[in-house]
Amino acid sequence: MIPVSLILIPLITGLAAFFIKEARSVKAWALLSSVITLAIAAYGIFLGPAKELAFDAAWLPELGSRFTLMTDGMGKMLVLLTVGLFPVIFAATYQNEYKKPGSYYALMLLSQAGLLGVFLAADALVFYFFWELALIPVYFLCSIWGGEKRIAVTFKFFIYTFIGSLLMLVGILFLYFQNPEHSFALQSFYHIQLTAGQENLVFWLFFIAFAIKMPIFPFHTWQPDAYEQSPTSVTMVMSGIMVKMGIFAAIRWLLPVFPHASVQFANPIIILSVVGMLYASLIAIRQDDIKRLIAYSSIAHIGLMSAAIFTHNKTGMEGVMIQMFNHGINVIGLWIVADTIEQQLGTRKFSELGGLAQKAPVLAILFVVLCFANIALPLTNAFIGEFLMFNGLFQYNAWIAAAAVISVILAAVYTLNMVQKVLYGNTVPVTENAKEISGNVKWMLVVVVIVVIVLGVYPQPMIELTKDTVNAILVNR
Amino acid sequence: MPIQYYIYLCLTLFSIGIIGVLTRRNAIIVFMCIELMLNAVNLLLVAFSKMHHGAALVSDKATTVGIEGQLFVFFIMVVAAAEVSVGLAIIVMMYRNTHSVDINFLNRLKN
Amino acid sequence: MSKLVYLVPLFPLLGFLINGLGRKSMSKSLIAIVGSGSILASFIVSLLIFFDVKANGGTVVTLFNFIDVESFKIPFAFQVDQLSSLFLLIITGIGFLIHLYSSAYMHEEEPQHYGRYFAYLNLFVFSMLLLILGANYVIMFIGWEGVGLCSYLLIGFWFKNNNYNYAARKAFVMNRIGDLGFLLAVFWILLKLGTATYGEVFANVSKLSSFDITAITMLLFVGAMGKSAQIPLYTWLPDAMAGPTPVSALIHAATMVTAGIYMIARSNILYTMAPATQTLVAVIGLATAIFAATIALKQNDIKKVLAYSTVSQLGYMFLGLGVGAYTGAVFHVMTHAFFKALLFLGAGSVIHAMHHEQDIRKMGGLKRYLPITHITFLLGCLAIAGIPPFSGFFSKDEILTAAFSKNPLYYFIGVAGALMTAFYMFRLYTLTFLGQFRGTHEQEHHLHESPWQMTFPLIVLAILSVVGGWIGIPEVFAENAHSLEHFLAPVFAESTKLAEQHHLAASQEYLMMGGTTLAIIIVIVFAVNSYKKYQASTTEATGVGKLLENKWYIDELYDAVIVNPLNALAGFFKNIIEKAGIDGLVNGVGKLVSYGSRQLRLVQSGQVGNYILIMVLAMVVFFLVWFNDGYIYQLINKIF
Amino acid sequence: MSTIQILFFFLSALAIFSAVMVLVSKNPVHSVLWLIAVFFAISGHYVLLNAQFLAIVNLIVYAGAIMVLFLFVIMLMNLNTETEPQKHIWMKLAGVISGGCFLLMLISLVRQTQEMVGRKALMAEGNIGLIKNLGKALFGDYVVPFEITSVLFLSAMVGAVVIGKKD
Amino acid sequence: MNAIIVSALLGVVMMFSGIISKNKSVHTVVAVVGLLLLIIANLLNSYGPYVININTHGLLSVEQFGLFSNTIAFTATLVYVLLSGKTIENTGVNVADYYALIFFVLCGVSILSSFNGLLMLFLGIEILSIPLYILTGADKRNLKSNEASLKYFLMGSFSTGILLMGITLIYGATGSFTLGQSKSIAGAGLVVQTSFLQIAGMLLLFVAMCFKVSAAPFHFWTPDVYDGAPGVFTSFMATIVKASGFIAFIRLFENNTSVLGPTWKILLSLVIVATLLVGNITAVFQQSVKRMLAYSSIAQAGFMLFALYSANDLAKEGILLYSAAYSLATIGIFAVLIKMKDYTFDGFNGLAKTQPVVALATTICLLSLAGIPLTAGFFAKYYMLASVVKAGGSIWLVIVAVLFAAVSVYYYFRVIQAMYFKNGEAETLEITNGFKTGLLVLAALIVLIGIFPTIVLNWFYF
Repeated sequence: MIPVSLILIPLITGLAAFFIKEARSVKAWALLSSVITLAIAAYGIFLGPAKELAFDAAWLPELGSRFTLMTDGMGKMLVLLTVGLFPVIFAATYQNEYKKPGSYYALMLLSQAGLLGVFLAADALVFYFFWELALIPVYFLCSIWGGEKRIAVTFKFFIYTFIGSLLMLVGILFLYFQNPEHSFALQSFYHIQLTAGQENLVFWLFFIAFAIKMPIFPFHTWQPDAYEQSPTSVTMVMSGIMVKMGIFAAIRWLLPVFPHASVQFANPIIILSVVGMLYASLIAIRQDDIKRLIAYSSIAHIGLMSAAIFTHNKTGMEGVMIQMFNHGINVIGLWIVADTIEQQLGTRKFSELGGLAQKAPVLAILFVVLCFANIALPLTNAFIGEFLMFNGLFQYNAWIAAAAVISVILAAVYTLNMVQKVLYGNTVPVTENAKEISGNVKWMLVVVVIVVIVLGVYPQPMIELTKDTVNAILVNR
Repeated sequence: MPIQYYIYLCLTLFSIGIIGVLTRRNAIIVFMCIELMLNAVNLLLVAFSKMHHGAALVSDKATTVGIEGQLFVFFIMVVAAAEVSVGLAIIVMMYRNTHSVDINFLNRLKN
Repeated sequence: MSKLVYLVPLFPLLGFLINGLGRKSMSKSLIAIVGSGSILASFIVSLLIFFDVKANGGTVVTLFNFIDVESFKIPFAFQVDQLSSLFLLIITGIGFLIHLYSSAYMHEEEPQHYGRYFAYLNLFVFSMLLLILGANYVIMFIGWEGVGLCSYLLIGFWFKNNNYNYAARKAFVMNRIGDLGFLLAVFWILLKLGTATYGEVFANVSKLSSFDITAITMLLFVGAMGKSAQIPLYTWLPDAMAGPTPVSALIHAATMVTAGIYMIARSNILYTMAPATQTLVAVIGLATAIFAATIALKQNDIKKVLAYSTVSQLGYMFLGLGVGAYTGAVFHVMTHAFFKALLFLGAGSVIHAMHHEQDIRKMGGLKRYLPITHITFLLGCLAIAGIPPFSGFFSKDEILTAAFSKNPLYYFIGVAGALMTAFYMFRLYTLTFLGQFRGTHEQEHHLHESPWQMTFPLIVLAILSVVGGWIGIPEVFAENAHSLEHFLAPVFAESTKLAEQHHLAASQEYLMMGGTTLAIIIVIVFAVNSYKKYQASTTEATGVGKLLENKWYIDELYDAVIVNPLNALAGFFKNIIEKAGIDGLVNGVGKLVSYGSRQLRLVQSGQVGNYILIMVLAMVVFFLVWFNDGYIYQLINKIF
Repeated sequence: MSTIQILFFFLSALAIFSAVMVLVSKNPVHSVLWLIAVFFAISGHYVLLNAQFLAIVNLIVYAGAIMVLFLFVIMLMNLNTETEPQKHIWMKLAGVISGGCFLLMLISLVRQTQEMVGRKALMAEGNIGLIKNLGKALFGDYVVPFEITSVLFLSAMVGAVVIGKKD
Repeated sequence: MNAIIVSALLGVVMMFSGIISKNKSVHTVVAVVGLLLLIIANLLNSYGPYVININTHGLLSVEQFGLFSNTIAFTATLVYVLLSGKTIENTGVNVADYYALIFFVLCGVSILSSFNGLLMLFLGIEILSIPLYILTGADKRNLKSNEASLKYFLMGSFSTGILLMGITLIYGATGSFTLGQSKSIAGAGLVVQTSFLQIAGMLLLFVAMCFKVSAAPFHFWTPDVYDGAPGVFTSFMATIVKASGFIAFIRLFENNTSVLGPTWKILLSLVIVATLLVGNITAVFQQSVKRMLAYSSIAQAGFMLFALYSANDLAKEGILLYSAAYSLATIGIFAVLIKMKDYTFDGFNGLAKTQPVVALATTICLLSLAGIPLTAGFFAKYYMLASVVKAGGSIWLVIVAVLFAAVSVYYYFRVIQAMYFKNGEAETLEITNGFKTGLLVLAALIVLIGIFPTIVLNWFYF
């Protein structure tokens, strides 16, 4: 029952939130709901009996689709990420004021439900449903509460991803009719025998969907605009969690179902991803906007992950697993900082900022730590993931790995550039009377930073958590 | 009489009807051309019915094979009559409002 | 005792946390006590460990499982052996002195920055200790990057000044470049051996093909280049002088920059088995030594001179490593740590007295005002110049001797470098302490000797740099006098087995020592005389002089060849490829659709005639399709 | 060449000629009259095919009722050559050509149908065209459609009222 | 059989109620009651034994598929009348007559859902069309309405001509008015191969049907007529009529495409792609929501044609589901549209502020049309695609279709954007609470079908 409740609680509370008019109560409501979800998830994953973590019920028997939910290691981890980050997001943006707060938080909770569904679904049709369900609320969130160019940008983002998911739907249908068991169940998909031609075709149908979602070069252009335009708490959801949908899906639905194709096309995809890393990193060097910079840097990180996925070796895969979680944590931290700066000073441009370290040392310190996590400094969580991923990539092909590693230098360049422009130097008019962060923001950042460090020093639990998935993906077929 | 002749004749009439629809702008004339097409069809139907009837007669003297064709013609005429009443009503209505029966005269709806 | 090794990094870590979190609330003196005390504590522990090791060998202490995946496992373990314990002493010892020194030097900082400073410094010591103690390359890498981080933080300590920030960034990025080499090497090792733990790696080194070894060592050396400021990655070190002087002393002279030497010494067996790399190391080292020395000749910033001399000394160490004189290299690391720290601190004391004036052309005749500083500084100069029996002489001599036996050319170039060293050091000394004071009057008015916290380390270091060399007295003077070699023997045992044994005739060695010493003395005298009467001249230097003053225009070269093109490329990507190219394509599809829409709706002409016309034509087409279906099939089969 | 054939060709020629005249005559009234001529020709064909009932109905319903209705309307609007709108010449050409293509298509198709070769339409005999048989069939097998056409007429009636009634 | 008779009678009843009572709302009430009767009668026909049995001599064949399509059509009409009854009353004076015509149309619908043989098809189409010509022109003073009805009438009767020529040729070839048999050839004892006459006839038939369901390139009447006709009747035409057109189309061709051989698929896929292209692409640039919906109905037709392309059981279920989903959603949107003062996109600006409930319902309808999951529209499209994939082969056609579906999102969401994201004061006619409730129920129904499509299918089908 636990997975169901994980989906239902945000869903119901979200729908209820539509009718709460008063801002403070709805914030409290959303926070409460997310905390409850977190509690349940934590219980289910760490304490509860294992059988509680699976759920199966008839949904559309005629269509051969059952409402099946399951949690393997990866699923657990991403569920933890989702349920863990939402309270952080809510708390960190607690003082932000939105028009129509009821609808805002309602949609946020709905998107949480969708995300959890995606990570739990073990049935292709259910998966597709949640895949879309996670998208729609975000579309509305960005379009209503976003920046001035929001409508066009969000619309591009929506149609872009929608095309992807439709192609995926075609792929799913195709698989379904190739499936001797005439079912959408994930497990049965693993046993489908396809001819080479079919496999390649459907592989690409799926891959494009996921590539757009991740996004990897050259499908990424929706992302920076979307991140820039949408309200930060939504950006947090998008870059912290939604982006992981693509990677998660690639691991769960792409590799095992298309074993041959995913090996056959590994090379072009990996090269594409690596090119994307370098490309994004280079572009990030020239950014002048905190949000855009983070966006591009996260494109680079994602590129590494997608490359690591297709190395088909355990090291890389472990890295991806861990990095999915860690990247979520780090980028959320960065967004919180970006948000506080924007909320307080009303700008995100480096060129207009500076000397913040004098005014807000605590913010500065936390920000610096997060930035170094962003460039994968050892003893921060990101290092573990990237170390493993680069390692896997190296096992796959030393030269590609060498090329990819260059992005680490570039990462240092642009991240430190940001740090310097924003925090150091002398204060400028904008930052003259900047105030130190306080209360919820501070504590949320502290929490994030602590997680960053702890996971950086002692990552083994994460590795243990996801080991089973890695073996399942790479050993079976 | 070889059936081809009828087929050619009717197809010709039919196509003349089509050409009329394509070349005239007077709604009434266009409508008349459509009626012409219908008549071509009627004639062809009758011809075919007689053809089938002839084929059937060989084996069975009392056969009524082919009668359905002529009944169909009957129904076509019925429908045509109904259509005409409605059609002319519409044309008249338009004429009332615009004092024109030009099918291109009213051109508010496009793109 | 060795079991307690984790205490060594623990104390600095605690110090870091306490100072970092409590920097607002704690008083300066408390901060200083915590900061220095923690290092002192770990120094004491290190001492105990040192003797423990000396008595009954090294060991490996595993704390917990850091990374454990199918393909390999990396424990969080500490390697306690002769080499690391020696470095522990150097780091904690000198670290403590410099902390002490800093407590006075940084005194005018306001408390929170004061606290921040000590926090950084402790963090640095912590990471340096990790680097030294790590029992496998990954842990070493953690420290490796950690010290980079700390140097970044400390160089940019006065973050209001953007030039300092740029220097910090440069340092970090250049280190990163090196680190990549290191990282790739680690991957390579993991790939081939499935482990990064020293013991296992060195045990199975025979499993590696010579190509692998060469590649690995080369990559590791790239790491060393970055960290230890060798050509071509040295330019960050002089800029790093932006940081507070004690920092320069600790990080950019005594400890961090020697990490590269430590790492190579640690993996000596690999290098011994990769002669090609060894040659490269030697050549690079030598080149750096001589090159940096030439630049140092014409620098006027007291710290810059020392910085370049550091680079060149590091070059010597790499020369030593390259020619297989691992002990010599480590020996020189130690002595260099003593006298270079001393020199920097002395410089710091001078700068302190001169109110942050660093240009030696505006100094002079300071020996009247700063007696202790003057004496200690002089000793330092003698040590670095390599006058017997000062420490520098022994270490440098050992390296040069080894170089000679490898290839005489190395030796002579090395000696030339040594002469230059002597020259610029005494140029520095003379311009600073002898002659007339050339500064402003109120500067002169304020000149004063530094407080005891600053002078005490000077004295200690001076003593060390005098006697420090005596633990490595060459065999020619006395049998088994080279106690360091014996101490370190177990670490380099494998290499020494492999390396061909060569012994110079005692007479030749004496000759060489005598010759060099004589030459050096002559150079010193020349330098002192030529600069005693120095007056600040406004004449622009020309030719080689100009070239040297501008450091061979290396920075400009790098900007022109690497930095600017990269920026241009990034700009091109950002503005052209991204906007016009990819995004243009994506939006182009949208535009295409709306354009098609605008055109297609014109077909809807609103005229019945046209509609029916199109319908008729469509029917015609249908019939055509029908009667030509054969061809259409072929077509479709061609397409799908 | 039997009389039937002569009659056939004569009627065919008449029908086609008058049909063409329907198109080309400028004055709508003339077109109507020509169309009536076409209907007469067709009725002639019916007679040849021994479908008297249809021949009569054709004359009564079409030539009689419908065409007169047309005529009334035209008179009522007093449309004449002057008020007659003309299409652009190119449009006309396009119309003619495409119509011609359509005709060609169908004819070429008919020429390819072997099974029609040698089939004949039974002339002047066979009694299915007689009112008696048709009536039997109509109120026997075909009573349902016959009833249903009443719905058609109802709707047409209502429609004519709705459209025609002044309000 | 029930449906045909009852609907015809109800038409007459409406005429009389028009004579008896001058109170407009009475007519609406009568119509609603009548529709309920109709539905019941039809359900009795599908489940119960209570059937008016008439020997149709094989001219009609009443089978489940047709009956279910009837039920859907009647139910949709009921919803339509309930939502838009007021507007019908305000359209003109002869309200009763409008209802009468609507019932006659429904009679045609039920004929088309049960015809057997081309004669009844022809009659059914005519009974379906002639009232529509009139409804299109119902707004007599409005020139647009005039123009629309004239165009519709001329082109409609032209297509009738084509249809009849097709029928005739088939008759000539086979000697019967039923499809799918080559009697004459077999009788003549020649090599059994389809007669060219029959092929030509079926092609012409196909063209005529394409015209009725407004498939490109025979769609041209659709935008103009839908745009010109009074909004209420557009809604009716675009949904119930079109759906029944498809039912007829499928019943006509499902078993007879073998005669046409493989070229059939090529032709059909050409038509499908053309339809999708024209419908979606042209809709993108429209300024008036009404006209956009007209084009979108063409696009939807493109999707429904898939049912024809892959004539399998999945397709038949699908077309039922599709017509249900599509009709409901379109009726909902039109119901809102005709309440707007301004039919352009800007007319919807800020509707979410002035009328949140209406905006919500409209959004759900639009999402359904766009085929977003959790709405009925998704499963409608799903079934169509699935049927094609199941039929095998042409996966490329499916890919093209989904790409166009993505395009369709563009113009559907323009309305949503206008309602929610643009600022403005959307002006509406007075909106009663009853109307709102109706819309909400409709939306709820759409979502329900979106989650459990099998409910509908189980009720209606198996």
